[in-house]
Amino acid sequence: MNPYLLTQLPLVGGFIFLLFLASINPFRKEGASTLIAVVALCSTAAAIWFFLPEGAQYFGGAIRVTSVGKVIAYVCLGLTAIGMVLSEEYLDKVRVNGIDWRMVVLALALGMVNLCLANDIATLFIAYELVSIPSYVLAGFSHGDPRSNEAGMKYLMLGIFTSVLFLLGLSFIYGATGEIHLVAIHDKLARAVEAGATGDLTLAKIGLGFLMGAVLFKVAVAPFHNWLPDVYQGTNLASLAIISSPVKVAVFGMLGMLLWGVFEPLADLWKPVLLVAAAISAVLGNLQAVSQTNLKRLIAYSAVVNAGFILLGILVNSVSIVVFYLGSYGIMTLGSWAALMSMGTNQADVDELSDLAGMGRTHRWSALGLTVILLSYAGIPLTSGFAAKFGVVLEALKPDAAMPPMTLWVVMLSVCGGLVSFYFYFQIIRALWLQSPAPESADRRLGGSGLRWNYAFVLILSVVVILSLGMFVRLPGL
Amino acid sequence: MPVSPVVEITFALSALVILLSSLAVVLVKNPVRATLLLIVAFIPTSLVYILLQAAFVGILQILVYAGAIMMLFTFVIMMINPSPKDGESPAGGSEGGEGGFSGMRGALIGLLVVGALGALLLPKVYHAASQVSVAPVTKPGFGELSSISALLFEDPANNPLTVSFELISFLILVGIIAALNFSRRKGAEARMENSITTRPTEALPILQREALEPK
Amino acid sequence: MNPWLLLLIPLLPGLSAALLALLGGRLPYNAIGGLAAAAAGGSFAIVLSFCGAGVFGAGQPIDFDAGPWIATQGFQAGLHLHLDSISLCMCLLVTFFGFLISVYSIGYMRHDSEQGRFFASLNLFVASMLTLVLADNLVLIFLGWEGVGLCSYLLIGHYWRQKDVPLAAFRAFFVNRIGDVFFLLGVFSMFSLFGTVSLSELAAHGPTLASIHSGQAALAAFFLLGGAFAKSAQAPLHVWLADAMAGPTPVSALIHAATMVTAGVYLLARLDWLYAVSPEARLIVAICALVTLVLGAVLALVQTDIKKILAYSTLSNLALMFLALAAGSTGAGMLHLFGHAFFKALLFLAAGSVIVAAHHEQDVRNLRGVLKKLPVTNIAFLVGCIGGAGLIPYLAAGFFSKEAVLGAIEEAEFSGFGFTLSGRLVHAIVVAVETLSVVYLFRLYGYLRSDAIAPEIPRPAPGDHTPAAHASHALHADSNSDHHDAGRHGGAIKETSPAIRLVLGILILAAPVFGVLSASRAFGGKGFIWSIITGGGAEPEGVSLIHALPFLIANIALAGLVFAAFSNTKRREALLGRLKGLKLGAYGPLSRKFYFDDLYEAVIVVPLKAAAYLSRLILENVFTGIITVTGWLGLGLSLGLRRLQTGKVHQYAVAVLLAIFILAFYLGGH
Amino acid sequence: MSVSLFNLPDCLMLSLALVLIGSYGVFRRRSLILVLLSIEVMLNGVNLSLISFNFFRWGTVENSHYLYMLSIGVAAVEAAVGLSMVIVLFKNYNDITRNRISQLGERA
Repeated sequence: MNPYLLTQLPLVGGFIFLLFLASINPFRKEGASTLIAVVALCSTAAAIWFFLPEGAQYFGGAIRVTSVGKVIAYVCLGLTAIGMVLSEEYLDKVRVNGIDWRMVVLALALGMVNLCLANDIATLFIAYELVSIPSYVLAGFSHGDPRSNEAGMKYLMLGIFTSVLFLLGLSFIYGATGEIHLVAIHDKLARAVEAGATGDLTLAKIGLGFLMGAVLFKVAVAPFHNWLPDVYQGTNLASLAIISSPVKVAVFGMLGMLLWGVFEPLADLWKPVLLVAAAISAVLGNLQAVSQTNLKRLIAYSAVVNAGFILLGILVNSVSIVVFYLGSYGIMTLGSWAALMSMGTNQADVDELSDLAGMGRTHRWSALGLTVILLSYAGIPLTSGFAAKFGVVLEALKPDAAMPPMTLWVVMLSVCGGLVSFYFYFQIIRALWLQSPAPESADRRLGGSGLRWNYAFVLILSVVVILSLGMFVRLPGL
Repeated sequence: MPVSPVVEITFALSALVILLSSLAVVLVKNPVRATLLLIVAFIPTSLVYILLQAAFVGILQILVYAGAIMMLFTFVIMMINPSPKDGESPAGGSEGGEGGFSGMRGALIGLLVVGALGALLLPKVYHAASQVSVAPVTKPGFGELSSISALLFEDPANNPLTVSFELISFLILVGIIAALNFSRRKGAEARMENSITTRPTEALPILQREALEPK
Repeated sequence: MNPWLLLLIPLLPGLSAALLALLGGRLPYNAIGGLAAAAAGGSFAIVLSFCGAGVFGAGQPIDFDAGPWIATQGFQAGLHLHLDSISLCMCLLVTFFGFLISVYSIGYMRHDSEQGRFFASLNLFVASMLTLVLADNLVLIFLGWEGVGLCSYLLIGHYWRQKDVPLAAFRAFFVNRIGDVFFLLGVFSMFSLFGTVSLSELAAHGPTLASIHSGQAALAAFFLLGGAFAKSAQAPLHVWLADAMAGPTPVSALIHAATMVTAGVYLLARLDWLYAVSPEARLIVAICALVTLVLGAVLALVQTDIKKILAYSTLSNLALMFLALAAGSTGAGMLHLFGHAFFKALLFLAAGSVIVAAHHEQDVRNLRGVLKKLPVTNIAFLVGCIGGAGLIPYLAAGFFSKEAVLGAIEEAEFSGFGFTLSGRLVHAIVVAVETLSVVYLFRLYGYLRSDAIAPEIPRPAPGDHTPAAHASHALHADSNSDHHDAGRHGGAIKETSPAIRLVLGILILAAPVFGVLSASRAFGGKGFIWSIITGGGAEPEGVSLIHALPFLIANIALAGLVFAAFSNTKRREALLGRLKGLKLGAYGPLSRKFYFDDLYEAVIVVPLKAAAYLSRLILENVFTGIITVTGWLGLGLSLGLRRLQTGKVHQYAVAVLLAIFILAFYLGGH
Repeated sequence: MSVSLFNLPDCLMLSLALVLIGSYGVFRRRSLILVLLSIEVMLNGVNLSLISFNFFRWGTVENSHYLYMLSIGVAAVEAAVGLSMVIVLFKNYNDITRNRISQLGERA
């Protein structure tokens, strides 16, 4: 059997198993389906580890296994599994059908794995769509909730609007090179740049513009980020955990691999684009977040800021830094959702900043975990957030990094933006620890002060990962 | 290889029809009519595909696109809006009192943006494409069913399309699950009574008002 | 021996400290103290197990290198522990006293409300001190150095609810920070000069290099000296030690008498080769130590707070150690360090027993005759006083060590900056001052054994935290009494906890053991400890028993006289009346601690306060204004920019399309 | 070269024009169904460019043809998901204009 299909088998099998499970009526399915999904995700990762040698190609070159792709696939699968654990009780609480939800997430995971390993335009496109469309579905999953309706619809509208442009970009690139294998496209482009073939090159560049624009939209970098806060605000937390963490990691991984693996001959062109996008992200994300009081929107803006940093990391072509950043960012995000989930009650999630007031007393451990995570977001030393940002900045400022001329200013802008971001992260910390809860919300919280195991697990995991990555990992260049 | 004038004229006419009916799709008020106009645009498109030696694609365009997907649209529009009245219908046309791009001002802004973008990009693309434009060289049997079927079905264990089709099958499954999930009325009704995930705040004035009003 | 065990020595108390800090509030009291004592005891056991490993004397040192800690291209500082004869002795000392005093504290702190914090800090202190002692490089030493400073601060401030205590803690911390800056500068200059901070490498290659660059070496030596002086409370930086007595008494015994304050001495002992090549540094050490010696002894004479008398005596004894080091005799300095630890810890612990028994009264005038009711404490105090005064050889822990120091000083010559200080002169001064130590110690003992029991010992009601109680204590001149938990005992004066008595008993026995072990050859001893410390180095000639006898007899007589004078109320009143006529104590330099505090007030505190006031003015009126305006601008900008998020999906679509098309246009245009 | 209509640049112009027309529809249509329909117009243009590239320039393998198949598959799924969301909106609010999905956002 083709070893590549072997890696798809757990996800496919899990999907089908869940499908059967859904039809068995008298059965408590929440825990079982979580278990199945987690096992499927983990065994996919194991299968990738065992069966896919590096550099192997499958299906006539449609799939090419690279070390970067594998690492990003592991990160994505791991984050998805954690998100799955996180959803265990919450979905019940928001009355979402858990099995449906998990099937969608498994399909999404399938898309992510293939996105990381795709090597031709067709596979890339389909995998990209298999990451995108389930995301829209997840965003709108709580279909009785007006906000979720809006988030799903908005995400879907803008998403398919840009994925059409994505396809347009692919079409132009295909038209300019005539190749569908990404490696071959890279070679063609390199030859075209050498030969100075203007017509083809122009077409390829325009195609690259559409392609990049669509992907930058998907990762919500600044001028393309306007959908993100709205979608975050409307989506339920479990779906958000998937959308905001593994999906983002996968698409960022794809962006990096595309830019450096395929469009590397055009690097002089797209480097300034990334730089400008990073700069705008730093400015706009931070400034829009400063006066924000809605927690999900706040974290959305911080996602924009972090996306800017990741772009800088991609720009310097440091795989280790980018993977480190993505991993730590993913786990941080999951941890923050876990904290918010554990603080909510059966009636309502925590939503506004003021809802967090006094949580340091009523939900001590969640608040503590959230504090560590926020410190990491803010980039306080000893946390992985700091290590990642510091690593990116160091790499970008290396004299031999071949960066565009304005890099120094952008880096300074990003760092200053980091200072601004202290303000809103510490607003949250202040609300947690220093404010007393409003009287009517105090009795609202009396019920749920125990920390469920899955939230506790994810919180502890993320705090441990944050601190251990922050303290013990030595990145090259640090 | 000079292009035969029949081909040219067919192409020109088809392009005209495509453009006009597409424009009509985005302009007419009646949604059913817009859907039908899109189908009208698809027929000359498939004609162009046939000119481009993609007969199979042209057939797919009619069968799948016009026949199935557009039916989906028509069906939904019919279901939602059995008696369309312009301006008032929920599925209605392009006019509206909401701020932003509505009314004349909206039309102007939209035209300006689209026009500017077209003016920016179209000449560039045209120029670049004409630089690389050569007379088409196609292999014998290009676009014919036998050739495509060879491409699609040859050596499935090693065919580049295997993965794509695996993935698209899952995509369709996701679509089905989503549709199933969204159609669960029970959940939807239960949730409408006390909105659970998020509390309505002042950000949603319209919703609050409507939630209070009996329908 | 397994070198890994070395790591366990500081780790054990460190882990226990972490555990106590986390769980301190939840554990029952005996578990807290028991854990702390067990950790220190475990450490002690490990150290004991190393005694048989042939490290002593000129034996082979044991190294444990846990890999790099801070490593850059040019700079290496490893987690490298090094156990040689001196550090083994220090470890023994630290863990032995750490263990005993932890046990003692179980009795002493029984009624405290913050035991968790106390024992956590105590264990952390032991861990830091052991790190300091075992570290092979200056950076790791600095870690321990900061750690002990921090714990000292925490423990001095233990009774933070009392009025002057936070200030005292802060003062200790501040002076130590000054020293730390010097220490760091010293480390930097050592690194720039020698290219390494590893003590063993420095000792191997240092001397030759240092003799070439003697100027730079002297500079490094000066800087390190600053650090050592602050930690060991030597002359210009000594002001914190007396205030540090605000902490609980076991802390004073462990930190401010037996171990931490000797860190400076230890540091200089480790770097003795550096001072061997810079006579200027040695001269400065000698002068400062001499000043401290006199200062401490004289101030101890007039103090009335039982702990402060002992604190000034500590000052004086530390100076003695520094003098020995300045004289070039590391062995004598270290020997006195150990001897001092034994008798001073005993004295402090006995004083602690007195204080607990007397319901946290610390003024000796109010403690008259207390010892009569406390038999064990009485013996302990007597043995301690004899040890401190060096009265009876073999019995007194301090006799032979002082003898060694005096011998070393007599042979030495201090010169530098074109100035020479004769060893004999210094010797004479030291001998004179040492007689003072007899006086102040037996004055104290006299008070405590006085014929009449003072009626003034307060017996506040249980749970007394009223201002009235504070006021009654404030009557006694700068009393930093431990009356935080006063009054829980109630009733008459009697021996308190069995833990306290046990520890006192052990130390009473330990003092003569040390006395015998340290006996020099001239007195028929083997010089056992001396040979361990110096690795079999030549013992100084020292006076023989015959020569010392007149002095001894004179000292004993003096002690008897002083005791007789102070233990009898009539005689004491008469003597004090006569002294009062001289107006020495009331207004003179003595009551103002030789104006050191005033000097610091004028030179450091006032300008700092002025600068702070000025900065506050500027900050409040200018910078705050700027910051406020910037904040408003930022918020305004943010509110404005947030309006971009209209929530309208078609506007988003326009924005996205515009951005993507512009991107495509830009890319296509090149 | 004689003036000819049926060539690569013209086909590309046609397809880009369709993309722009479709995006105009996305901006302007109030009904979400019609927005989805406008996106189909755009997709139609993109498909046209795919096929014409294949024919005019790389006429040896029908790569675009299966890309087209994939793309209409994706279009079908997108339409299904989008329309089912529209139906949810309609069931919940009896309203499928874009007002319905313009409520979240900053009301600073």
